[in-house]
Amino acid sequence: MERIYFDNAATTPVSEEVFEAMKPYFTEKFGNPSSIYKEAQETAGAIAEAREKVASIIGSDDEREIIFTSGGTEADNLAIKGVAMARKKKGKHIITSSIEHHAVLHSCEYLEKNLGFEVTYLPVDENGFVNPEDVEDAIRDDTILITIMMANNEIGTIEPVAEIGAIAREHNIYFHTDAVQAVGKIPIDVNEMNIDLLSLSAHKLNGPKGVGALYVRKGVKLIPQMSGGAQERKRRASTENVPGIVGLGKAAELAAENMEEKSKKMAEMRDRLIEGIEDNIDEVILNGPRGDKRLPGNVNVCFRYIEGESILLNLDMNGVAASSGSACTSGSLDPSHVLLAIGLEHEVAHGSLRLSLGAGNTMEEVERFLELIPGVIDKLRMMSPLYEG
Amino acid sequence: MERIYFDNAATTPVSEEVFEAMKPYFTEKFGNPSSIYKEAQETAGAIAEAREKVASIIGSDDEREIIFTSGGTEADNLAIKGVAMARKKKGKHIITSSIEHHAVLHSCEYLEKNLGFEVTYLPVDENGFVNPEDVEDAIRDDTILITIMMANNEIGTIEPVAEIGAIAREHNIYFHTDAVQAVGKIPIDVNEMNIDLLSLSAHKLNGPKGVGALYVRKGVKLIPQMSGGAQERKRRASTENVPGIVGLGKAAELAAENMEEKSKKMAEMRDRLIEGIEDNIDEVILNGPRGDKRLPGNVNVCFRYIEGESILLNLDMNGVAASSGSACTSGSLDPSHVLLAIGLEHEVAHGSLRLSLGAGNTMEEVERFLELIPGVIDKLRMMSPLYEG
Amino acid sequence: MYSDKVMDHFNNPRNMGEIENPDAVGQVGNPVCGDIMKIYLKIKDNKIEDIKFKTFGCGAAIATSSMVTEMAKGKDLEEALKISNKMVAEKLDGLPSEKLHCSNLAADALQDAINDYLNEKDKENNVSEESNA
Amino acid sequence: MYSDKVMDHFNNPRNMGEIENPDAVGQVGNPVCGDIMKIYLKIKDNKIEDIKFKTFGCGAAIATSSMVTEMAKGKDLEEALKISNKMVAEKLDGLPSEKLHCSNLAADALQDAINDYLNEKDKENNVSEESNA
Ligand SMILES: Cc1ncc(COP(=O)(O)O)c(C=O)c1O
Ligand SMILES: Cc1ncc(COP(=O)(O)O)c(C=O)c1O
Repeated sequence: MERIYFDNAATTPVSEEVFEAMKPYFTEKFGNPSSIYKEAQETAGAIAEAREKVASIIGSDDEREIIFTSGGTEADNLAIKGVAMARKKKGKHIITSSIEHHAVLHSCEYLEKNLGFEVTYLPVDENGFVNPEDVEDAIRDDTILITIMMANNEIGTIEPVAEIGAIAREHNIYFHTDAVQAVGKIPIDVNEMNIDLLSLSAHKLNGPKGVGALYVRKGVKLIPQMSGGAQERKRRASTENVPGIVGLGKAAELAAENMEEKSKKMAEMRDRLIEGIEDNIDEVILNGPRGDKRLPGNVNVCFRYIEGESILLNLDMNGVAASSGSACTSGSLDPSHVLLAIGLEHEVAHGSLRLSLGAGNTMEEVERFLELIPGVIDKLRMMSPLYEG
Repeated sequence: MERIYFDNAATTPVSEEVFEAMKPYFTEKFGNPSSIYKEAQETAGAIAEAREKVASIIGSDDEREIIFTSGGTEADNLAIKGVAMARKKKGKHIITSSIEHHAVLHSCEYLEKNLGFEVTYLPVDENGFVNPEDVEDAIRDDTILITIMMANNEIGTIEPVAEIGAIAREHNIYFHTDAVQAVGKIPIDVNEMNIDLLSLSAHKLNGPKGVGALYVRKGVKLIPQMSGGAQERKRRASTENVPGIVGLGKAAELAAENMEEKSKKMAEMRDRLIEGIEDNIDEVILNGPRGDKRLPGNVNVCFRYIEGESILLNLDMNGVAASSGSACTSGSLDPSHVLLAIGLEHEVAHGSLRLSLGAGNTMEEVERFLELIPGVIDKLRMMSPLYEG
Repeated sequence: MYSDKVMDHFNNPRNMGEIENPDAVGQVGNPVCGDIMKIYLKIKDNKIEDIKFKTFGCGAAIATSSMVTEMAKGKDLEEALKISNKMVAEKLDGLPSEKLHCSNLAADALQDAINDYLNEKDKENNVSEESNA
Repeated sequence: MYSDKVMDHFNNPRNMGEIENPDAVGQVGNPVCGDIMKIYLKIKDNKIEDIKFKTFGCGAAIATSSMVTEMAKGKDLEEALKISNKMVAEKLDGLPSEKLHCSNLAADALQDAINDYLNEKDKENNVSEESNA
């Protein structure tokens, strides 16, 4: 039986087309794009092309606004630390939410610990939404940056970034959004949404691991966090990862094609999964909102009385790859900070399961999954001292 | 006529074997190594194997001492900023040299500007050597880090790192060395040489661009510079660049095979190049030392009265890829800081040419180059108002 | 990540379930931490005649629970008390380092159950002594 | 990086060399910056009869030098004085942005040469006027 890969929010396979686009840049077209000879000019050209493609899928018409990085994490780090260091004379206060990815949260903590910044971590409601009014209320005279993610990686909540962007613009505060999970899934326009900085990562959209990008609106200053050579207009040093960048460009281009249609199909599978789980298993909690404000590929549920890692292991033995916000898989003692932030109790949060759909999934896989999940849950609940049956 | 690639210090092609090793990790074995299912375990295993290979070529027997990064630049940044931030309560003084790569120099400047550190930039002699006595003399009570490169990327000088390492150890100061140009070319043993931190980069040794590593001796503390997830034992966040890491591992393994023999062959080509240039062109200056203390693949000369970029353009038209420390190719108004540091006048430094040999070069190419270089130099000198003929 | 032995015990747990009218019950962990292990004992002539477990927790928690029941079954109480978490982990061909301290508590649950039994017996003895007095 | 036109002028520079006994010489730049352009003029009836250049510098410096000589040759001095660095760059189908300000100085060298000539003539005229007086 073919395995079912339902962990596309963790990473995705490189698509064949993307790999074909990257291939020449390993052994043949290998020149360092900073040099001036023929071998270099062909890679410099390839990077320029990729830059335009990436700019275009987020609505930027100036490819110089794109800085290539080593991934979503570096993009988040550069945006937050870079802006903070550049604006620290103006103020040392940052606003973010309590359900951001660790790349954002730990960048904020780094600024708190090493550079004396203050950070406000806004709460979210039971579906994971940040309230734009809370953002406005949190603004102080010394607020220099607001960073709120576009869509949450665990529970799929799509945040009201356009509204938050407008508030930020009105107060002359830079607005960064971590769009790693959103790019290629929902429409994005940095101008309409008043976004000043935006992070994305190639391996979440069938591009390669180890490459991402930060959009930086023209005129927004930041202190480079990778110090060294003059690459990326002196904003990000290090020899360019040419095949990676080419792969990101191609992946962006492909993701943009028929995005609406593809997302609609994914949403159908998502809704069927939710329905099938809720209909056949009792004491299930859906985490995150229903409908349009949920990422089309995201399902996140808690099964009471059992623990997430054991669900994952059982699913793996049954041929399904998925993930959980249980403490055991997060590498800490607490379960996911996102699940706790939406108000779940620890013991419930331990039993979470995230299914994230991707380009390769089919409705047949969804049905196959729905066949097997009740048995897995049942087996574990039979073992659980918390379950009364 | 086949082109001649003499810019292996800038970057190298990925070798076929390395590419073959990487290939399965794009479209097939693509799992996120942090997960627990089958798809993830195979990538986690591949990373573990690469880690051992990288540790082994620098003489470490504990693969946990290797942190994978996005390249040499990030390794330098993490070593310098990471140690500085971790030890800043002990002191805020760093010792380095004036001929380090910009990744080191600009990391030091970042600490000066943003965190109040003081940095001593040691001079070098006319061949680019740092004097270990100067290092010892520069040590203060608040010195927390010494960072001196193992081999210079422009002029090939191999620094006395073992002696510097011994001094650092004696004074209980951490010692970092940027070995990006040295790894795979000369023998390295982090234990014998008393090295606490060492940077390397895959694309300099026929591995892929966008991946590198930092060796961190067990017990050496550093503050992560890429804030986020728990990857790399919480020392470097971001989803691992699995194919890149596998490629680095393979490249390291291959570089270690018959290293001595390969380096000897390269040194023969190097010496023939130097001899051929000196014999056939007048008013030439060799930059960097002769013999064993020079990287086996490095040639760097200045041709008086002419400018480097125009040499490169002419060579390119003649089918040769090379580099220069001229201002025009460095992106700044001044020529290479390395050439100035060894005492060259600006006008001489502008006329530099670096030839750097790699695995693919042959003596036949060397001879072909020696045939054509005098004509190029002649042509440009005829145009020069500085040349008296 | 897990050894084959762990996966075997996780997948086919031995002695899973409850004992009706057990002679003793032991429990460690709490739901907040994500691990609860409950051990039920049937004891006869100072020997563990039957043993069952129920566990809420990760793969390591379930496998160690299963393993400890297998190790304890049929042993007399003194011997069973000597079973340590470390021994359980070794019998499973090891556990990932990050699991060694959080989910490796099954021996504690067993000890808790045995102590529960011995305390009860003590009390009974005390009661009989008292009535004898 | 460079346009085909730039590469053509770089590779086959027009009017490269010196003029013996020139009527005027102009020079801009200095070796510290890595660019020196020297322009030699032969002038007859207020027209640039012959023009040559010598240049120490990068590709852009050499190509602009070559181009400016081509543009100036045969022109009368007033016209030649109107040639700007910008016009030279445009005639070359543009230059990389980072080169626009450092290596695009050939028109300055030409103007320097023409002004040199005009100053000399002024002096001569003054001398003749003086001797006339
Ligand atoms: C929302 C979000 N931000 C940032 C990241 C980090 O991206 P990367 O792993 O490419 O560094 C991820 C994924 O891991 C993510 O889901
Ligand atoms: C000595 C030295 N250090 C650091 C680097 C930076 O490496 P990377 O381009 O992989 O970031 C290089 C090469 O560019 C180098 O030669």
